[in-house]
Amino acid sequence: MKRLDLIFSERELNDVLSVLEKAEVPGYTILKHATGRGPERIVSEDMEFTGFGANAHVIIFCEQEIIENIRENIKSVLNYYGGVAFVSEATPL
Amino acid sequence: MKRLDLIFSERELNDVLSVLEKAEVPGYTILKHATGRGPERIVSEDMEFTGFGANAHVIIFCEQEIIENIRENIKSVLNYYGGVAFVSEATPL
Amino acid sequence: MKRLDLIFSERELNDVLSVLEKAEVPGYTILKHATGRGPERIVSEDMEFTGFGANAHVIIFCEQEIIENIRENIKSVLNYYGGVAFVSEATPL
Amino acid sequence: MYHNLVIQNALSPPILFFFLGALAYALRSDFEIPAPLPKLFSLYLLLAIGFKGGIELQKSGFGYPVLPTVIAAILMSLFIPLICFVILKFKFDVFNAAAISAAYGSISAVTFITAESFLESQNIPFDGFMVAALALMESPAIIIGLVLVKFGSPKDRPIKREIKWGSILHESMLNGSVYLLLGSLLIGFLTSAFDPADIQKMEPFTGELFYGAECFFLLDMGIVAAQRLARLNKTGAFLIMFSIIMPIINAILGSVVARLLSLDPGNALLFVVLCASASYLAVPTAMRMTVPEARPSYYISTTLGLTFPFNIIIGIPVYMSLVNKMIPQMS
Amino acid sequence: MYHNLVIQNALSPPILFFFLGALAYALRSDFEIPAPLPKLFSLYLLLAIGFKGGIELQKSGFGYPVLPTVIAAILMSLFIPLICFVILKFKFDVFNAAAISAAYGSISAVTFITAESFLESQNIPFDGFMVAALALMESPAIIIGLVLVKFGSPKDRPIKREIKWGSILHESMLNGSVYLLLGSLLIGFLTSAFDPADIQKMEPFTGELFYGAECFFLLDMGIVAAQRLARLNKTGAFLIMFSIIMPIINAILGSVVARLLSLDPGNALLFVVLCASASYLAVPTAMRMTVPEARPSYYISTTLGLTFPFNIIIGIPVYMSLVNKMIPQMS
Amino acid sequence: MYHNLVIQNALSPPILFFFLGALAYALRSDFEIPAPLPKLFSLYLLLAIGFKGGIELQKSGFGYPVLPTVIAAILMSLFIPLICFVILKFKFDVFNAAAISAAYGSISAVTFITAESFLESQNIPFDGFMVAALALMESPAIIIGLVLVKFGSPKDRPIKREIKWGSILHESMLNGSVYLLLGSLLIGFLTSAFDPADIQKMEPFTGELFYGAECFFLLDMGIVAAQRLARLNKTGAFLIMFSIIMPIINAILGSVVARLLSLDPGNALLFVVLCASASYLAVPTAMRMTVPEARPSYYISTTLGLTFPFNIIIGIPVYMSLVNKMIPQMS
Ligand SMILES: Nc1ncnc2c1ncn2[C@@H]1O[C@H](COP(=O)(O)O)[C@@H](O)[C@H]1O
Ligand SMILES: Nc1ncnc2c1ncn2[C@@H]1O[C@H](COP(=O)(O)O)[C@@H](O)[C@H]1O
Ligand SMILES: Nc1ncnc2c1ncn2[C@@H]1O[C@H](COP(=O)(O)O)[C@@H](O)[C@H]1O
Ligand code: NA
Ligand code: NA
Ligand code: NA
Repeated sequence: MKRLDLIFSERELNDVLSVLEKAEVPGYTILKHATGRGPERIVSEDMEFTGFGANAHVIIFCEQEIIENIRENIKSVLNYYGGVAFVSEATPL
Repeated sequence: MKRLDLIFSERELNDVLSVLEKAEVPGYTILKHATGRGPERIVSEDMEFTGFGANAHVIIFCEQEIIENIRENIKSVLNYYGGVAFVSEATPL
Repeated sequence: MKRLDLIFSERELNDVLSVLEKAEVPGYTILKHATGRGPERIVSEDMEFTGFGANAHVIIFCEQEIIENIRENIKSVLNYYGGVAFVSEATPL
Repeated sequence: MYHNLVIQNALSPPILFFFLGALAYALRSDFEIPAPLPKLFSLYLLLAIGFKGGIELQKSGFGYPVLPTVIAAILMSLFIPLICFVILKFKFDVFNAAAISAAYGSISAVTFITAESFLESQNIPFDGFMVAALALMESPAIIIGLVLVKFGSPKDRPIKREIKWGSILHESMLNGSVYLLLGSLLIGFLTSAFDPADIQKMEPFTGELFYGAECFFLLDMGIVAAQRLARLNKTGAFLIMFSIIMPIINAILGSVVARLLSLDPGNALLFVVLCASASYLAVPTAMRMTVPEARPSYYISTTLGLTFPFNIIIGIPVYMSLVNKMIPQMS
Repeated sequence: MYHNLVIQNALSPPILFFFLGALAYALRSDFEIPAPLPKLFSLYLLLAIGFKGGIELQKSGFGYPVLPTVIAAILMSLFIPLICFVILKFKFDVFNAAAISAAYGSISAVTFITAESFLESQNIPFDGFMVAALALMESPAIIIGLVLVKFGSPKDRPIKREIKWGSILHESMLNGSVYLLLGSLLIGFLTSAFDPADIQKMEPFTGELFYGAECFFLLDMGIVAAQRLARLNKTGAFLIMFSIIMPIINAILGSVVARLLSLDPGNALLFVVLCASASYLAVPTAMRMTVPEARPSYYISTTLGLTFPFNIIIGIPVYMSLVNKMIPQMS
Repeated sequence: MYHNLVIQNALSPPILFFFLGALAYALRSDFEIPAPLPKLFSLYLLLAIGFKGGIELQKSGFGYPVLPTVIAAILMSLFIPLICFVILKFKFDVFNAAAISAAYGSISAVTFITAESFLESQNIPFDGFMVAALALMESPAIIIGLVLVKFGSPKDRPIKREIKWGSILHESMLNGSVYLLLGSLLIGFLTSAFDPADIQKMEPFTGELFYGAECFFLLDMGIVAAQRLARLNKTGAFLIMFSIIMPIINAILGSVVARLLSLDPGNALLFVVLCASASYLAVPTAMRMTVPEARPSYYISTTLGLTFPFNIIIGIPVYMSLVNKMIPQMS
């Protein structure tokens, strides 16, 4: 199985989740309040109280097949607003 | 070495930690306040104030051997209450 | 590409980030408020209000080359204050 | 009269803030109160009502009407789940029926607080000892829920899910919110008995701030309730009707008992509200632990998404009219 | 006179706490206020000024000077971005110029609050209805910013970035902080109209606590502003000068309008402060969504790192002197 | 007399809430106060005592007994670690001995606050300037701790762990909690001097709310202390005895000095409490940075798990009796 890590602004969370739901992922986990830096932007903690939103880290364990299904839609969201997506191997315990 | 990712309800945290301690894992890291969806349940943020508990994401870096030792006990907790466990490869820096 | 996971006390966050910046990593993500146990110390939630600091979990997706560049500096910080660092494989989506 | 009270209630700040929260969800505003801030207000409200209740309890003592009322409340929290169970068994398995029943036998502290604010707005007196009833209705409901599971499904369950009475008692008495409420009640009681001079030093925190904090918390509850309400359609029409009609039935039962106890109108309303309200704090947590077969979405979404808003918006004023009819006032 | 007011302002608790926060960053102290605690105070302040403003608005009604002032404020929030845009276009592309312009057309609630505290310290009366102006200046500024993008860059944008008016209106009216402010204003209004007895129960929360909470929040704002200021050097000298000079220009414009409206000195100062202040809440959020081409560091770092501290430390007392000169007092 | 005071103290709300928290842990209740809510109360308490202390300090000026008392306090925070070090060196290496010694030379703000509440309950007057002593005892203790490391282990340490005096001064003066306390003290002082009218606007926040917030925070401290106490058995009998006996020795020393300074009973108690209490905020943080060889569980678990509860529950009333014996009252 695969592990997909998505990191992007909390404000796009609903968009990303609906992509995931449409592709019928078996599940996902969300860690909010992540901060960080990408090639262009710094996301700091004070973005939370300004309503700007920090980052969300979303983890999905799923089959390769599902990864293929969501690839385009996820990429289009991340390209527009920023964020990263990486795939790695994972085996159920 | 291996990396073990466990995601389950915060309320089972003590149970899981005592399994880990018994197997003498070298260490672990806990990220609380994770939300998410599994095959059956949605875990949302409001579960925190109701006392219901959000999810915990526990990461363990350890040898394959230890993974074998904890497999059965972890699985029995996760099967009863829900949650996921995945193993992947990791190399010390 | 590689995925680098660093886990260490929040109090060393600035030191670690400046190592990363110097090595010109393409980006990084920080998850604060992690707790856990290492070979010697327990880090619990109450360390936050005492100012002692919980752990930070820093994730970096980057090329092997950059990993080489930061290896020594990161190790020297982690050896002094404690903490762990693991590398694994990751492919951009 | 009905009408009038409902509108007066709907235009009070707590309910208006509740609407504001619910509307934020309905209009898809990005307004939110991030965790753990709701928890702060939830802890604060439990601590404050417990503390104030303890002071009042010490003043009133344990004679009539305190003890009879508290005992009656406990009995109601045992009896109501039985009725619920009978009704729910038509549609649900033992596990779900028992878990939902336990929730309706128990209480909602915020509904209680809102009822108190309503009474204050209406200048109707009530007694602080009612908080003791509130605090003592959670545990029995949890226990009866588990008894129903035990005797309803002796053979279905795998052995390892055998109910351990120790852990049930533990879960029912030491659940975080029950513990804080009972503990603060005791502290209020002891302070009032041995250190009354310090009570007024607590007053700005537990007393003066209370109403505003209640409004703030209801703002969050509005968002949460609306989210839950939106998911309710998946639970089916039966459960939706149940979560409106059952509180009304329980309210009627409660008003009969209140009359038998000859409670004053204010206390009677609070008693009725305790019967009519359903738990989304202690009971769900306990059920999750001990009856994992039951679906949380059933017992949380109904109590939080429908019964709670129904009670605070429409229920309280309607129950007041009911109480006014049942209990003829002297004046 | 100038001098004197600046020093008096600088020695008031809110500004001193702001300095304390800024100094913590400058001295690299590890002092911090962890998330989401700043959010708690931010939500609280919006709720409280909205609620109090609503009560005052209900008392004052909508006659003169309320309606003309509010309309003038809305017009200013449409007009100021146009001037800003013309100036900014010398150095920036359409996207960045429009986003920064929108921020300066909008307002900063904390600057407004600090101005109110200043007026209270100086015993200068002002009216609660000014909060309505505050609440109504965010949305138009957002919309005009997007209009500028639309007409400034008809061909540059890929089709999928076409502006959807629906989502713009949504973003501008239902942005979390705008929503809470407007909602609380409405609740204050309704409460004052229909349930005035409950107002004083809110007072300890929304009234008495306010000043202390403001100080606590400014402590955090000091840290944040200093962080942003430290990053400002990357944005270039033009933007740095802009973020000091533009507020002054806007203040002068505002004081002319305030004079035309014949506002009292207190209200005139608040009006001027609304014009001079720039948004770091609603506007950045909206711009991030709808004009992702613009660099957040431009419009956040200027408003938060320079315009905000300039306004609360030096601007407010200087604007007061300006108002005193423009608007001859009777006394 | 002893007895009586201990019981009176144990039945006051702050201590009762502390017990409630500790009991939650002991009974394995799932009651908890999630981070960062304890931090909110911790920040609030430091800000409020600092601010109030600054006001009092401005009123009292720097004459007798202010300056002598503050200087004596600073000397005690340098002297106490030396005694501790001598004792601890029997069992521990230089690093651990120095770190623990520094903690006992420093102070616990919450113990101080609890002592103030105790004095208020007993109607014993005390002076606000004692807060200045509190604020000035953390940094010297940190420095002396590091001096002990430096001269105790000149050769053991690898070169890169050479102590950098710059970073030590930085850590000791700019540690988050020291910084907030000193900063708020200064702000209180300045406000009282230049803007006294605004003090009463802070009063509901820094004054009225204080007692309740203290209780809430002690509730959390109860949980934390119990957790730490549970881990204490691993540190051995020597350290357990040390963490009870050392505060008593320090209290006796403190009472002698208080007598020499001819302090009033109230101030004398506060002075004694400063000597007897041990730091779990600034010192551990500084030690972690500069003496990573020392085990945090030693210096945190003792101060938080044993010395702190001992002081607030038994210490304060016992020290009061001691003070009453040492300092003959007039009346
Ligand atoms: N190379 C990277 N490694 C880890 N996290 C990253 C990386 N690049 C970006 N991120 C995360 O993704 C967020 C959005 O990135 P971006 O919008 O591309 O600047 C950043 O704030 C980081 O939290
Ligand atoms: N496929 C998955 N990928 C990532 N996280 C998952 C997945 N399935 C379940 N989870 C997480 O595990 C939690 C418990 O899952 P469950 O009890 O199986 O519904 C969920 O709330 C998610 O946070
Ligand atoms: N084997 C491990 N697996 C996961 N996390 C670990 C491991 N060892 C240490 N950690 C994390 O790293 C932090 C610091 O470790 P240390 O300073 O080595 O005790 C711990 O508090 C844990 O959060
Ligand atoms: Na009930
Ligand atoms: Na403006
Ligand atoms: Na001491």
